[in-house]
Amino acid sequence: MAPQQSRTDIASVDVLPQVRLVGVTKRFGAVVANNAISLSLMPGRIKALLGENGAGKSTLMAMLAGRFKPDEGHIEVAGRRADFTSPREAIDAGIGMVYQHFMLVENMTVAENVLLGQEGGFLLDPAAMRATVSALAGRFGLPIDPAARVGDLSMGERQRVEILKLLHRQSRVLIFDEPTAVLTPPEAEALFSALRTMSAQGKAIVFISHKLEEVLAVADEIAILRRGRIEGEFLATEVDSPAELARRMVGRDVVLDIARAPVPLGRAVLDVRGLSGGGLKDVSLNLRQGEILAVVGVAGNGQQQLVEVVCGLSRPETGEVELLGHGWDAFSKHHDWDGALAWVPEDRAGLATCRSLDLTDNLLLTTRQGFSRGQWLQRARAREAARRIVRENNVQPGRIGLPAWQLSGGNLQKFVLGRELLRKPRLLVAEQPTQGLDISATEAVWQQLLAARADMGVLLVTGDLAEALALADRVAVMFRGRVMGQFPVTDAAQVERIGALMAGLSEDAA
Amino acid sequence: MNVVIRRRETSLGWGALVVYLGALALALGICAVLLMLSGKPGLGGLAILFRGAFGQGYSLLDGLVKAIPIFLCSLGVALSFRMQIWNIGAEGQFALGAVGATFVALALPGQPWPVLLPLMFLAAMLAGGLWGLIPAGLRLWLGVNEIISSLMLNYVGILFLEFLVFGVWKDPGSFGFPMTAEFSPGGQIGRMGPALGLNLGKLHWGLLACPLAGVAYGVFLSRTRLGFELAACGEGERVARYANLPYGFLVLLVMGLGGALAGLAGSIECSATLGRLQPTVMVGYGYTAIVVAWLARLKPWPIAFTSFLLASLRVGVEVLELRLQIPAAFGQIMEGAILLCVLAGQFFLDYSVSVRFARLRRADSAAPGLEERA
Amino acid sequence: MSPELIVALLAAAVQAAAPILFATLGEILSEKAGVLNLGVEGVMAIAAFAAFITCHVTGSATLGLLAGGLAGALLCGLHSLVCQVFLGNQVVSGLALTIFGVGLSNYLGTPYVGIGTEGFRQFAVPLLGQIPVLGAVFFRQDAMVYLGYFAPVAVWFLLSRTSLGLGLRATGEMPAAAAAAGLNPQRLRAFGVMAGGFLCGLGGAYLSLAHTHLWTTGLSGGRGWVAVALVIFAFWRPGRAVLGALLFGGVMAFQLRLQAAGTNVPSSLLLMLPYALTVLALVFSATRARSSARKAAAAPAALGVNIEPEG
Amino acid sequence: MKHWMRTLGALALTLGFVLAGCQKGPDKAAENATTAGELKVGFVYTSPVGEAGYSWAQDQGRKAIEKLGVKTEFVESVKEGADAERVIENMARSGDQIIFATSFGFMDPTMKVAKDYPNVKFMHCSGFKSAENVDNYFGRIYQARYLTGMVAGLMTKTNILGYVAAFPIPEVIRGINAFTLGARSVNPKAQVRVVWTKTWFDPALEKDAAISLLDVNADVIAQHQDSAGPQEAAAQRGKYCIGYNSDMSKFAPKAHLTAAVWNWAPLYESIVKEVREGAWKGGRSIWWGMDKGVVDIAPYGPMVPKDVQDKVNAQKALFKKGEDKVFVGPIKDQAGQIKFAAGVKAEDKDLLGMTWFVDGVVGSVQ
Repeated sequence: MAPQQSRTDIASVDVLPQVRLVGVTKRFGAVVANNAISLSLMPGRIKALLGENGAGKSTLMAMLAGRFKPDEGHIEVAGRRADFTSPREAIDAGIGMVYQHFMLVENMTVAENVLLGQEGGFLLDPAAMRATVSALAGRFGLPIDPAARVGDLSMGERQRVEILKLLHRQSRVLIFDEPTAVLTPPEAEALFSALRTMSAQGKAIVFISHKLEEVLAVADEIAILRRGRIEGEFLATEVDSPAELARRMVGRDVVLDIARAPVPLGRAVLDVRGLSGGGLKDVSLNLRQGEILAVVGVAGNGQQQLVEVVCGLSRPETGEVELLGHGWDAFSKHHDWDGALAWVPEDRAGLATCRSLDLTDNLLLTTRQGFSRGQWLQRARAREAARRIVRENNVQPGRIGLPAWQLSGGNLQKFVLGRELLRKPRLLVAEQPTQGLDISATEAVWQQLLAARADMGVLLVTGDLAEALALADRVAVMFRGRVMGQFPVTDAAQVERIGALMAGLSEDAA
Repeated sequence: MNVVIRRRETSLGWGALVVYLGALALALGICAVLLMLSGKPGLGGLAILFRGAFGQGYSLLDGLVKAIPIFLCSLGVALSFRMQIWNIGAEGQFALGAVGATFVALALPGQPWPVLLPLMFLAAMLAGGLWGLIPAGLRLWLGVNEIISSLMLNYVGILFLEFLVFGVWKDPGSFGFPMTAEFSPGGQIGRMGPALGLNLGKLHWGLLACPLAGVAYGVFLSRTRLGFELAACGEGERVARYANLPYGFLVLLVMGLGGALAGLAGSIECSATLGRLQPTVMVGYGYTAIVVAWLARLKPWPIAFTSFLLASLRVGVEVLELRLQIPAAFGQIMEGAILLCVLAGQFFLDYSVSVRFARLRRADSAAPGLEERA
Repeated sequence: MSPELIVALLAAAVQAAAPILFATLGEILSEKAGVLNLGVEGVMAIAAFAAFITCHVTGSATLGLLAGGLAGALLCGLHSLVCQVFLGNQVVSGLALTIFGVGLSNYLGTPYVGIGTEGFRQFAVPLLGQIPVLGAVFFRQDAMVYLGYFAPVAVWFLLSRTSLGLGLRATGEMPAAAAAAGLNPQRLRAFGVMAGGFLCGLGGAYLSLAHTHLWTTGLSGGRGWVAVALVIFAFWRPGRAVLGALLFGGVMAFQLRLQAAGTNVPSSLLLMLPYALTVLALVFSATRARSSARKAAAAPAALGVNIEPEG
Repeated sequence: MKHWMRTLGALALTLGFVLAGCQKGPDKAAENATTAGELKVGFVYTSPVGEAGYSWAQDQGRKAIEKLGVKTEFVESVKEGADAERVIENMARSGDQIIFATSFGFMDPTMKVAKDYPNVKFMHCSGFKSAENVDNYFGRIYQARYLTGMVAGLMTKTNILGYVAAFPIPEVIRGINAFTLGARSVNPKAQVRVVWTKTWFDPALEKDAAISLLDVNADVIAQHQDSAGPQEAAAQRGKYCIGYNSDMSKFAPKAHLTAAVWNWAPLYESIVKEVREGAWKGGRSIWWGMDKGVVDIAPYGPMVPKDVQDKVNAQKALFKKGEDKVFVGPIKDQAGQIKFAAGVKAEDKDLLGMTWFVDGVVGSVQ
């Protein structure tokens, strides 16, 4: 996965840039999301845009895609100034985006999605549309059934649809926003080779990511974005290790190794035996107080179903689930599971909290039992507890009267975790706890989780291998509803194989 | 020029009052224009309207009397709106409540009021509540859209009332006209005036149900667990499942309680103002209640105030009809226009709008969290 | 029942179905674009009046029809304004529209109550009208019913065979995707709502121009609400909308004929039939939508969700 | 805390209004009423006046008394419930000395208001209650119905007559019975089919109801509602129809045989005269018939042959003379039960409470 070396130096390029950003600034109120950014996107080159969440990548791309207008500065396309007033104009100028959350209509076919807005006439001919898309897919080596409903496709296939959309529009600049987040390693590999193919055909490609290895694997050039500014731009060949890249990205050395003092193991808190149905196949797991079990895998391989069963949302079809020594039925009927099990879901803004409720009410959301006498709610006590959580976990801004939506992702997550731990559960289920958080928030959340495991077992569901390896005592890899392997993180040989297991390659094949 | 729209972080405070008054003024302005278009004095018409609605003690009392059923129904629908359950069926629940109360009143003639009235209310709330539970159950277990089912059940409920009044319950002494026998005195809610020695017009003791229901509503929502859970459910079924909220139970609860409140309104209306059951008891309070609930943003005090306001405007429109020979539909137009204008105006409560001209920038307040949405 | 009676019943069902069909198709357009419009009842009322007064003044039924459609589109433009620009709740705005529309038509129309107008008359289509049974049921109707035969096809064609329709559907499912594809979802929604309003308006115009041939208040009589219900029953498909409208029209015609035939069932119970049936139809389609694996029976994903403004 | 202050403020304001109002007392306006020299009369209608129909017919009566130099006002589309009470009270307060409440549903509200305004004279139409200052009044429209029934019975070829009925109340049932008796007096084979619409005014539904009757081979359609929907239907099918309330021939010139029509002017003029002369009394039931000119039938359509006209006119002449033999036995009900034995004349209270169909009517009575 070494970066390709056959490229010319940035400075020596005298080709006209496909797109040039000239001193672009964008403010949201007092927040400067992009500060005087200048960038050149060259045909035939892959530029990685590296930055933490909140660094301003999405804003920058939204301006390129014509969704926002810059407050200062401007964008040039092929040397001519372009002031986009709508996405349409950006598309017409040859700029195409593949968004992190696919902009695909699930209820329409592949062909319809690809040709949306580009039908080339008022009347549609479904057969001709399918043929067009088939031909296009064939030309770029991206096989897909044009008549399939997008909602029935896998994430990798959906991404292919997104790429086909851009190719059909003959976009000259292709922007990929965190494209690998939803892909398995083999799918990601396929994507990278597609990127190289397109780049070889003269497309300018922008690759946004915070995953260092990937950036090093595909990019020709790397630009680092921090706090709305370009903090450095260099050739991929100039960097020799992910660690160095990480240092350049955050401006200080990352604590890649977090201190993890061993904790004595206690009683079993979760015992899953032969759980099948609802997308799961013969899943067996166990978890004891004092340890963190990381369930890793690409999103959509049964983690969601597993969490729903453990958290009592869906009844296990076959197999046994024992929580704190009780059977699933007994445990979920007892309403005191609230005290024993806590769940930090992936969707912290839409599920774990109610956006319009204030922090006190959001505290009550899952801890009503503790703050009520009979049917009467004890708001004063809840306010006190909310204040304590805010203080102890450094939740900013520290006002408990604010509605949840005014908190940034990291602060919200700290609050949610504090809330769930308040109940002193014996089993904590944490899904993607640091997704989209910046380094400092990630660190804080990691510390919270590590400290928590002294009193409980933690089931950590994550797609981030680094996180799993940093926190977990043991790792379970899931693929298509099956647990492909389960082993302690100290087992170096097994850890090596995690990528393969995530891709569904079993031992003999590997 | 560049229009920037942003979600507000802090409530507008007193500015909200300005927004509401502005919206109201706009709606009334539209009405005045309409009056002028039909060759009547526009502002003069509005003056007559307001004198008719608020100008005299009796008109205020009339408004108050009319506000009673609207207020009760409105509390009922507001309860379910809080959960994003769209109960449009207050009208039918009102009808069933009237039917339930009448059943008791006809079955137990001659009982003293301390026995009869509570039983009538109970039966009314039960009947209205059960009627409300039908769309709730259909939604929960079969996924039937409650807007439509509750609305269709309005027609069914009203026709059921008619079926009874034109059929088995028809008073033999009414010469075959569609009305039940008059309730015995114990089944009729009396007027307040005589007992208090004041001249209170048509104001009746049913008024007492309003503060009772209103306070119960407020306390329930702000002080109890179920009330809190209900508000949290407004964020959607997924959140409810996550937070282990009894979503299904709450849907049944709000629809049942909403139906019970509408039913109560129905029983009060037929016991206090008609003294018997007649098809004419149905005058559309159930629909007005929806308007009121939304104008008042589902809060109890504003619901009380808005119920009174709309009821009074209706009273005022009657005077307007009489003085200027305006069609009765004017009241509907006014209600619709007020609702549309306030709905549009509420935008300014939740969003700030700033117009920026080229080169001229105004630093707005910060909007953290925006990065995530962008 | 005698065969003639059945033919007459079916012909009456077709006629009763026509206004509901137009309104249902209109609501389908609006909902496919992602906007729930509960104002159909009010839109039909206004359109019925606009159509009547235009026909009354100009003497032209065609102009009346157009006026009805335009009035419908205009009133729905108000809905569009409240929901799209001012981000008002679609359910409430729709209700307000109903109240406002019914009120306005009653207010403007009161002086004209009872006045007749020529409008559209029934005529037999040459040849087709002579076909036994079918001819009597389908081809001895008025021009608007014939128009009604084309309307579902036109709506289907618009939605699935034109780029505009594709954009509309995308907007109703995922406005962001439509925007990313360079379409203007706000404009598409406004189009969907107003074109839908035009169709609802035709439904309203039918009532005054072809059904009663005279103006009166309260012409829409709950048909708008039935149309909203039938959209769900129809799974948002024009073809099934025809089925639903015919079913409802059929029951409406049937209960009257049951009375005419001399039944002893109280009329209140018979009048309940259409509404009770609508609820049953909803239950039926809800269970169908649940059991069928196909997602096609589901509502447009972004239905009822307003498009929030960006930075 | 702010919102608390706001709501409290609003509450205080409201209370202030109410209290201020209570002190004035509601009877002040009523006193003005008696001081006014000119006679002022109010009319309460249940539907829009429009171009035809019940309220239109009532309004013709109002216009007639206006010519006597009386000041009149009216409110249309008044809902028959608690709202009516307020409208009537408003009229009483504003100084109307006579108030005509023209629909049955206004009966209880009228009685309630009458109690509070003893100086105002109330006239309630089509009900059965009266008081010191309340008369009830109506017209014997069934006489006109009987005549239209004769026309229908003579004109029908299928012997099936359709009747689009409004609400199953005695007034409507009486009309259907009179119509049936009239038809069978000249055509014993005639039967009358009834469809209830439960509406006073819904042209679409009423037209559909008429069509359903035409579908079962009825060839003359009679109706009780205000709308011309049934007339439309009959004209469209080339069948005959009979109007109600007023001459409806303009809606269906080729189909309209005749109509049972109201003519309130004589009655209202007489009431105004009584009041002016101080001869008005409460507690009466004024029920005028064809002899006083309150009811009549509309001019025959051109398709009604001379011999039919003659037959009907002969009967009409009897009514004009005050000979009312519509409900004189033997009259059987639908089940064949004798309701009035031969020679027995139904009393007015039997007519007021009529809830059964006579023999010859097909359909449910509710």
